[in-house]
Amino acid sequence: MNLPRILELLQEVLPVARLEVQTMPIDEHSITLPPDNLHAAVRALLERSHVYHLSTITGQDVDGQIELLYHFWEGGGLTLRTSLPREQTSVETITDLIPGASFYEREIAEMLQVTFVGHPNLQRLLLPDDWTGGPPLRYEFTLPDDREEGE
Amino acid sequence: MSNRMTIPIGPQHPLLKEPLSFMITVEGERVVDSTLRLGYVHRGIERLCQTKTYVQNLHLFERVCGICSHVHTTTYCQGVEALLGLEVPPRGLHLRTLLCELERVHSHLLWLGVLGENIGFQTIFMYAWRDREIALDIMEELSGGRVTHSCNVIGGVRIDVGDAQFSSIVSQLNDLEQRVEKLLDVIQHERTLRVRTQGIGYLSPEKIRNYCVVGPVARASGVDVDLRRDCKYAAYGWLHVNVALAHEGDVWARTMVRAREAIESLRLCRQLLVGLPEGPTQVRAPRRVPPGEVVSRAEAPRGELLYYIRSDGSDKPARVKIRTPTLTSLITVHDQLEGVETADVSVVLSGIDLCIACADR
Amino acid sequence: MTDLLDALTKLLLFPGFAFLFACAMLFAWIDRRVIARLQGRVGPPWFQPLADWIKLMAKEDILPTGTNGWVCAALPVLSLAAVLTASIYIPVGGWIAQAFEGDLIVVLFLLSLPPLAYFLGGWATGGVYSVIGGNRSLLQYFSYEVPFLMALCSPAILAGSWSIAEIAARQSETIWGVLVQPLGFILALVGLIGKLKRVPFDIPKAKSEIVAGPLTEFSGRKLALWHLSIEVKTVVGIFLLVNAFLGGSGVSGLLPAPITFAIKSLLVLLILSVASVLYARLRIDQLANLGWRVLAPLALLQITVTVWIGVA
Amino acid sequence: MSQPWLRRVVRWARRRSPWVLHYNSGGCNGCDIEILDLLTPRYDVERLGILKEASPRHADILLCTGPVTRQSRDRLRRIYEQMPAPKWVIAIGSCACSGGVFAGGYNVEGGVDQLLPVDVYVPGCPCRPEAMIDGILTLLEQVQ
Repeated sequence: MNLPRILELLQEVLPVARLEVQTMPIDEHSITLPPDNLHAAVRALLERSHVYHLSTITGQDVDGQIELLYHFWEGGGLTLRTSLPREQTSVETITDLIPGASFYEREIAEMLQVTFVGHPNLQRLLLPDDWTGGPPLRYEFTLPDDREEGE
Repeated sequence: MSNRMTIPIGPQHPLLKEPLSFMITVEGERVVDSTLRLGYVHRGIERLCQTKTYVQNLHLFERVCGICSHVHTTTYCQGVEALLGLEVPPRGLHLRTLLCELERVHSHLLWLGVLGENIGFQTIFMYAWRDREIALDIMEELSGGRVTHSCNVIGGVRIDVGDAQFSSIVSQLNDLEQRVEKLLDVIQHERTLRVRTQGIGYLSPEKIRNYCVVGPVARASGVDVDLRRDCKYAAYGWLHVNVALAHEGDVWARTMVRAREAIESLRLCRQLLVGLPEGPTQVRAPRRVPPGEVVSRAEAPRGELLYYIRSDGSDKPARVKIRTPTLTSLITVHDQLEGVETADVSVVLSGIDLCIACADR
Repeated sequence: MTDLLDALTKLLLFPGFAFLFACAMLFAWIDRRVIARLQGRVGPPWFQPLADWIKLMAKEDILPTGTNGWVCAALPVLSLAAVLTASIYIPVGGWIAQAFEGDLIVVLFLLSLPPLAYFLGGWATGGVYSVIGGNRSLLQYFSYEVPFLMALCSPAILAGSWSIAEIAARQSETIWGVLVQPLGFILALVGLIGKLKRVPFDIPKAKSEIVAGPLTEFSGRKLALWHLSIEVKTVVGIFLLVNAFLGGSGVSGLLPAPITFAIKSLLVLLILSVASVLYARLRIDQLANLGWRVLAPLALLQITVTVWIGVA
Repeated sequence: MSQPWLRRVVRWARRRSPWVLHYNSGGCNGCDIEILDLLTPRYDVERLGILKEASPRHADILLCTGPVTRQSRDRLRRIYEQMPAPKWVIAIGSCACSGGVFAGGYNVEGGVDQLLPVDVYVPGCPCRPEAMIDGILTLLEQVQ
């Protein structure tokens, strides 16, 4: 996976001046993108580079924002990182480019209440149908007996 | 009777060891459509692990899935060790990889037995599981546990192999290799098994790419992806892994790929044991992990396993994302079942080596 | 008065129900034991089928709401009755309860009743699995029944009579049916495996696809009767094959008649058990292909050859 | 069932042919593969008369593994009600006994005994096949 080629490729597609690239342990590079041209970036990756394998999408609630990490794999790890505001969190789906992402998006939709615009069937994947406790992975969700464990 | 009927392969069904709700709409004997509902085994591990310390999480991540428990803790420990910047001694890495490969053998033999039982071939189930007992004996001798071994600690492995154990394990490995080879021979020349699995659940390489399928299911369609060779984690740097590939892409090819992988894993086990370096097996690890993120990957028996760990400096992880390989093959089941006979639904479902506990977390 | 008593003892005791019940339990045990030993297991103790039967008889009997209780109760009894009446015409170790010209046809008809009761049982309980199991048992019915009937006609033609006792006697004098028509014996065996729904053809009660097929909703006494009817059918089927192809209980010099008959029937049972260990379950369309493309033509060929020999 | 000898015969039969049904209500399938292990040549429970049945209608003993997750709670209840009397429940593994390592998860209800009357608890995570056989046998001793 030659990183410079991919960076230059993304540079053309994205209006952002300079792409910040972080290296993370075990051979991983992460690039931060604004959410609305995520779809264009993934399309560019698929069409003009050898990267095709989306390992998974990680959603997390970190310092006031919902952050989505798209982990790709091509000889080494490549992560596209976007962060969304907490209120109306919505981002364009990539199931039209990578059908394999449908389950990951459904899971994040129910765990962090992120609406994926254009997802074919955005139903519940893991949580039971009669679940009323709100998105479990959000910051304000507390476990039934969330006493400080681990002493 | 070409009326449309929906058959529930419900949560409680002899075909499934674990609960998974599957509704198949059938016209006559042909499957027309299928819907899948997960969540029966969802225990909320990713939320639960945020309330436990790193050391307690070892105990928790070992029980994400009972069959591939060692690979889960391997990936988790690798990630935390990368965050801590710890260097695991080579002997520890070798023993960790030895258990990974033994678990692959036990998982593939288990799968072979379950496939045999699901197509009504009780004898293969009995033979495969009888031979698998030897693999469980070796793991029990190494770690004290048959299924969950809790060998991994952050910083290495808590077990060690003495000389007496060494010779008994090597002899058991040889015995196991002969049996697995005989089993592979029986499968290859068994007509009814071939007739029941050939041409069913075909996945083209393009579909494998689109659905990002991993593991033996991908390798059976000719997509050459194996993290043991590409990622060189644990002790795979010292080993040369030749990857079992097939091109037919149906359940028969998957059977062949898994059987050959089991034999390859046994060869790797022997190579690891013979080349076991001297020295300590683990390194002390501090309680608190410096803030940072890590994405650690490993090759579970069913494919690529991914752990994303983010720590905020305390002794509890801020976020752990687990992506297990079964999720990718579950997405493809809908396409595999198009136009299949109802009798073959059990072959397709067991062809992708379902591990619902992995998929649901 | 005495012949009434004699008829009663024949009916109830010796070649009748008590003997058949004991034989069914014994054969079921031997079958499960042989399968277990071939799979490297120890297998159940000798009294296992008896214990299973008594336990089932003592269990609560539930039926889904909306099913007709009478029909569900009558079906297992019908299937058991059909098999037991079929056993009257089959000579066992030299003893024969009833024999008349043409009883082979009666036995074949009676033996083909249980699959219909099995199918109706599936439809009566109405569960999804039961209905599909019922459909499959009918689909399967046609693919093994025709070769089975034709295979059993050929020894009758050879022996020139339609009474089983006659056939057995004629064969024990001349040469056994199996030596003259080995193909007929194999076809009859395959037909019997299909009729008893044993492993290569246990599609209607495929455990991994449709739970237990038509028997999914039955429990307690009805289930006990169903299992008993299948086990007794195994015994009756094996006795029929022994008489039609292996010369029945003809005097073969060194051993008394009952011992030779017992050995022959145990041999056939062994073949059935080994067959069910070696093969995986076929799909319904594969079975239909096998039935019509392979078994039926062979049976026809078999009959034409015997008729040609008979005429010549 | 009034005569004492008949009751004794029935009790003997119930102890000799316990048919087993297995349902995993959310566990990590460690105990499930050990339950399947019971049928294989090394442990071979068929010599004790134990058969693994597919339909709740045919089973006497319900082996449940795993902590009861919210979604499989009513399914477990329905399976228990489908089983004809006399029926027993054995909780296999610490998850079934008390929720085990997953107790406290937001989707986990805890042990099986909150839902069904459990006759025998078999601890262990996963519990060994010998422990399961011992659990079934201790249950059979109390069977009337």
